[in-house]
Amino acid sequence: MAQLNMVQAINLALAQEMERDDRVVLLGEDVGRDGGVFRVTEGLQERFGAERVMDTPLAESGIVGAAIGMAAFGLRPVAEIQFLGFAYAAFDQLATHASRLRGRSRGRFTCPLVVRTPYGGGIRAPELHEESSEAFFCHLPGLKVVVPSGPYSAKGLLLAALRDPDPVLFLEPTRLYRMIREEVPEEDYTVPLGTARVAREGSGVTVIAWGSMLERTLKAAKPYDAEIIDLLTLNPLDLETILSSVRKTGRLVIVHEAPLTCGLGAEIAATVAAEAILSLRGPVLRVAAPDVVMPLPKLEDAYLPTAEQIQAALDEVLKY
Amino acid sequence: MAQLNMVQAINLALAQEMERDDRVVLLGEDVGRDGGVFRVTEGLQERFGAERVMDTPLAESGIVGAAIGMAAFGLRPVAEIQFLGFAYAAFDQLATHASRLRGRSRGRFTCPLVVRTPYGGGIRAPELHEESSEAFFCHLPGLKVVVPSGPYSAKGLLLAALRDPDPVLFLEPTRLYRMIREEVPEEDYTVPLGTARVAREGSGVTVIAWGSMLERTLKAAKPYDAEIIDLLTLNPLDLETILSSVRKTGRLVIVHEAPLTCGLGAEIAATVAAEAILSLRGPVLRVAAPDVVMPLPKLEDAYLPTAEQIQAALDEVLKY
Amino acid sequence: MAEETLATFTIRRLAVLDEHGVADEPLLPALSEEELLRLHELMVLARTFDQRALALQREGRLGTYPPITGQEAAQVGSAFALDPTDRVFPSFREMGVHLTLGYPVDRLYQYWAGDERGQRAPEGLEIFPVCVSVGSHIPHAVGAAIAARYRKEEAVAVAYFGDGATSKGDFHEALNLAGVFRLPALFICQNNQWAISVPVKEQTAAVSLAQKALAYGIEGVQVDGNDVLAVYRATREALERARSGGGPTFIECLTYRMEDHTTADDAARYRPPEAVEAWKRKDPISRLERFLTGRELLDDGKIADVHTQAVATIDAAVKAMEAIPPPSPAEMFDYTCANLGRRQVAQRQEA
Amino acid sequence: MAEETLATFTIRRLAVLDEHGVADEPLLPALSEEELLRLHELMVLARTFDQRALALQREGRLGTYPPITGQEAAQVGSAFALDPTDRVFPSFREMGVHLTLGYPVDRLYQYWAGDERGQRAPEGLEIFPVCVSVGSHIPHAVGAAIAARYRKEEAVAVAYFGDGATSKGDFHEALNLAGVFRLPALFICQNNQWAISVPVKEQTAAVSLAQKALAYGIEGVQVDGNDVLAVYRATREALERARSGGGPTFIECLTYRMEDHTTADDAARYRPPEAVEAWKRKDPISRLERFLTGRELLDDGKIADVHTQAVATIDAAVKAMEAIPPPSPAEMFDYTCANLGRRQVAQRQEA
Ligand SMILES: Cc1ncc(C[n+]2csc(CCOP(=O)(O)OP(=O)(O)O)c2C)c(N)n1
Ligand SMILES: Cc1ncc(C[n+]2csc(CCOP(=O)(O)OP(=O)(O)O)c2C)c(N)n1
Ligand SMILES: [Mg+2]
Ligand SMILES: [Mg+2]
Repeated sequence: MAQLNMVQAINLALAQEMERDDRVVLLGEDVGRDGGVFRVTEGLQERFGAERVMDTPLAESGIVGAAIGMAAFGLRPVAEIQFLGFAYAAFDQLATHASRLRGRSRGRFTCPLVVRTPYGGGIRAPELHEESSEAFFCHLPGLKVVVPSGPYSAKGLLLAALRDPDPVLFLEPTRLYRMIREEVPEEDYTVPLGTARVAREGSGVTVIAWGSMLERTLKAAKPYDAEIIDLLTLNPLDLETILSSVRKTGRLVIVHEAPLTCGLGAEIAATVAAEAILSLRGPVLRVAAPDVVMPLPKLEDAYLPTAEQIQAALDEVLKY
Repeated sequence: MAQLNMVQAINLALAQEMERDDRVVLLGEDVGRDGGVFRVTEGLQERFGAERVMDTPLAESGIVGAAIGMAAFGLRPVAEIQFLGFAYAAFDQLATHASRLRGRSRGRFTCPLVVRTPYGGGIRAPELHEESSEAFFCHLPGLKVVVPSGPYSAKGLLLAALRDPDPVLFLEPTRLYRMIREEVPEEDYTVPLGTARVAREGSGVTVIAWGSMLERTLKAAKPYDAEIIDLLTLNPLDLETILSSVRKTGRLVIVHEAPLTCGLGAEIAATVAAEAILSLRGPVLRVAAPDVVMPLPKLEDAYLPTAEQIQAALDEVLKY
Repeated sequence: MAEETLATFTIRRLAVLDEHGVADEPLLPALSEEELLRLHELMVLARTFDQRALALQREGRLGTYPPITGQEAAQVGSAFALDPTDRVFPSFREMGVHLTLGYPVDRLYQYWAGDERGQRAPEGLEIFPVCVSVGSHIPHAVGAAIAARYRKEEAVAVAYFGDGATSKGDFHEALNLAGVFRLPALFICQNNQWAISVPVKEQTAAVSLAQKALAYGIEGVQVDGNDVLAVYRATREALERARSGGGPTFIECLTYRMEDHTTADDAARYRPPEAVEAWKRKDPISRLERFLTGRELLDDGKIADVHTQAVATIDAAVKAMEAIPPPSPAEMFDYTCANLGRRQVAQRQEA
Repeated sequence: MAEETLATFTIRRLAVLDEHGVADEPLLPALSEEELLRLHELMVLARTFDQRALALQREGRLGTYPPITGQEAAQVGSAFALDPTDRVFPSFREMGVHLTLGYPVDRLYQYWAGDERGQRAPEGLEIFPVCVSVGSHIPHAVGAAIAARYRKEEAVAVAYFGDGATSKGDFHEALNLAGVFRLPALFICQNNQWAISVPVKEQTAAVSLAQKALAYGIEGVQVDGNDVLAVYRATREALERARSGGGPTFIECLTYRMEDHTTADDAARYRPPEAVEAWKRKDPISRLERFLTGRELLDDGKIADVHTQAVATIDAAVKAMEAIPPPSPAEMFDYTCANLGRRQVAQRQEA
């Protein structure tokens, strides 16, 4: 088993699935010759040819729209959007079409499409390169949203996404691309969609995070008896894992790097407030970015949730 | 004072503000010669000319994008998107630009823009004509989101929006356009943005709704001792009104016609779970559409929250 | 140096029949007598479908409906040229295309009655669901063409849309992609000269829509959209080009929307009746009838038979449509995705 | 009837100086000697700014940076033609435009160091913030032109963007709107032939970008983008057209990106060094220098002075930029909106 970083793990998953299934075709800006701006698709065009790893014009809506047509007619396209901030231009295609094609055609056409995109902050990049607007996409019935938290889950989730019969938005936490190395099996394995992972067991408080914030949460929560849930799939939520942990601990903190208001943390907190309220001993706290636009690098650290903020929230809920 | 329906109230607000402020310019598909597909802008092109009531080509992103440029250079544009379902194509302009221009230019350019659009279900219309995806837009710091619940609030909120220094998404509940008549003063008045209205006082349970669901909620909750909050502004939330009511009643039901998961109800419930948990006597319930796409007319009634569902939720929370 | 000409472009216009139904013989497409008569039957069927839909809507038996009357030649003529394996991406105003391709008539009505099940194309017909969101379906044709080429299938991907759709970003991104990849795709614009109340002159400053093809380095042509033979001919040519690796074509069918935009619209608010009157004289069905009568393929009696047959077909379809039991709420869930989340499963049970 | 020509279009290409700096005299724009020398100074300043930025980035004193080297003629030549009241909508690779218009040099660096405050244009300069999201700013120019016309202001709205941006839907929607309303707007494309790793030949099948104007019924022209006098001349013409009610123009400046896409890119991965070498011979600065030397307006000594002056300006700007205290977290809130919500007020206090 090799020690891989997340870029390598994703590259491996793509390569192996392309080998296994010739319906898998990649498309996007700079995914071919350049191997992607983060090198995630490096070497794949050489290996599989320009028909399977297609460099496209600069047109996010067109890329996702074309991928929908490909998916409906027998391919398994993987569309790369260069950064999540540029997926806003493809929002209409995702909301109006990818997530609805099965319904609109009453099952005659389906859309087994994966849209991959780097997301999240902490990389000191220009505007729109550090968005973490996952919540927009979790409000689209018919679209799955997935976020790996390390190389192992990246490979397994991506293989699951590539085999899912419906569209999946696969968000890759850019800050983690090369930060973590893990054992990643060469063999075929999937991490099932819709299932969260208990990253650390504990009994005093439940903490839920995903992507790059999981890493930060794990560090910040070290001194606490916290059960830490790595969400992995943001939509549909793994309600069982969440609720049973909260029922056990009676306390909940959610950590995300998106702005607080209407972030995914809201849905998790609301679900708990509806279904596990009697187990709660204190407030459900969300540690999130403030309700402002993600700033440029000079203020990035002031924006992203810090270990101290996570600890302050833990201290607060543990008072009850 | 005249008895007006909401279409007339909005038309009146537009006409009066155009009279008062020659920076106000309308643009959109069919807003001019045709007076809008719902007749909301009827007569305005005749009265104010084609320079101030501009029929545009069919291009939602272009319309909102152009309106941003107009707003930055001294106008107060009102862009109509024909139905909220077609605003997805303008999502990038709203998310990337309208809501960020002040920040990106550090205050040098601002974006006093109103985007008006009919929204919501219950009108037996084709696909994408009955979306209620308000939550997407509430997760955009820098953009205000407003929903009137009747002719009076429609006029007052629209005048407030037209005078706001920042962009406002003004969602018009289509089902109510001609359903309710109310006294609407001829005089100038505003209903302030960011302030909810207690539509009915009560003490047993707080119920929060907006737009077309308010009407349904008021009817359904008649037999209950419910305090009913008409949210009016969806972003920023009037936390004070919400929290002080919940602190009083100890119970909360939220009603919206958008799909449950990641709807705006989640943010309200989460806020209460964080800030008023100790006042809560029971679960916070959300009555919402299921997590599926808004269906065509034949299944519309099976999708939208019903009076019975609202009552069932009230009965449920009142058990505690 | 200096100022020089970088490139020169020409946009062609094609017509076969004049307004009196007289043909430019060398341009007549190779169609048998049966095929010519079939074109006529299909156009009559399309109009009969349409006028019945308007009547049904007035009686509350259909929902909002966008009539096609006046556009039968553009729709029937183009669809008649297609192979059954070709992939069709309609907008919402191409019922003549559906009918020509053999889409079940009752299902078409079922859709316009507000029931998604009407949009499930039968196996053997590669027709995407009607797209109400103007222009956003055009990129799907690009993807379908990529898939066809990749899988070495003969199919051409054909997107239909209106003049208004040409202003949308998705039109642009799609045609540009199709040009870059030289795809087997066909973009058929029904320029009916109106997008609700906006006339095409206010939709774009270009003197034709066909010239928009130049932006993408692809073939573009304008045809008389009320001339079914010209439409057929241009479509065939484009299909042959596509199938032989010559890349995509943009066809502008210049026609006219004879009715209101939809049953929710009142065109009298924004366009003078005279404009419509002038276009009545260019009616695509009478034009073909004059041609066929001139060739003695048709006479008044036969025309009456065609109408009777169309009415019978439509009567039967309406009856069949109205016999379909309403959808169950579980339907909403069953086609959201293959594997519902837990919450959705619970919601489905409650629905 | 029959097949006829509907319309014929021509796309022009304009050049004034050849590669040796020899001018096509009748095409020389009316520029004084001072102005010609000023063009040279500005181009040298732009390059000096750029090369320093690359050095600063390597030292970690700037963030990711997109170099402009090779594109100075296209940027300086066009911006030099503008009035200060004109409204400029830059993409992210037009620092030569900023410098020509007199944007404070330290603020430009400040922005690329990751500080939004660098994007607040000083009063008197109507320059929108740099737009990283490719092409999405083009509609803003349309709106600015509408506002100018409505308010009877003389200003022309000028959007800058790259070849890649022409594939975006927003480019299309914007140019079409500008055409329909015949707006005082100018669309200046820096066709540097690359969009990161994608060459312009794979960006579109059109043989020129200029011809995309035909889709909108507006004027389109290609200019030698490494010829500052041609760019200036074409821009002047377009501005005059705009100001006199003649509507918008699309100008394609054919140039070349001499460096990596940004400091985060490695162009060696996808393009051969020979291509870059060939373009070195077309360097816009040496070309103008040859022209000015030929006219005895410049000599080696004066060129050295210009460089010394540019370096001094840049030195001072870097110093000034690095003396700016870092932004406070409250900044994030203060420019989100004028009236913060309660929650934001609380968050601001905690930040
Ligand atoms: C993206 C989008 N915007 C607006 C609408 C509302 N609308 C429906 S049809 C239409 C006009 C379409 O014009 P055109 O493309 O010419 O097609 P036609 O109706 O003439 O067939 C409009 C504006 C829509 N359905 N989709
Ligand atoms: C909408 C969008 N998609 C993708 C990107 C990532 N990206 C940044 S620059 C660039 C290429 C731009 O090419 P071009 O328009 O030719 O401008 P140039 O970089 O050559 O100046 C890409 C793909 C982006 N910034 N915005
Ligand atoms: Mg039309
Ligand atoms: Mg470029």
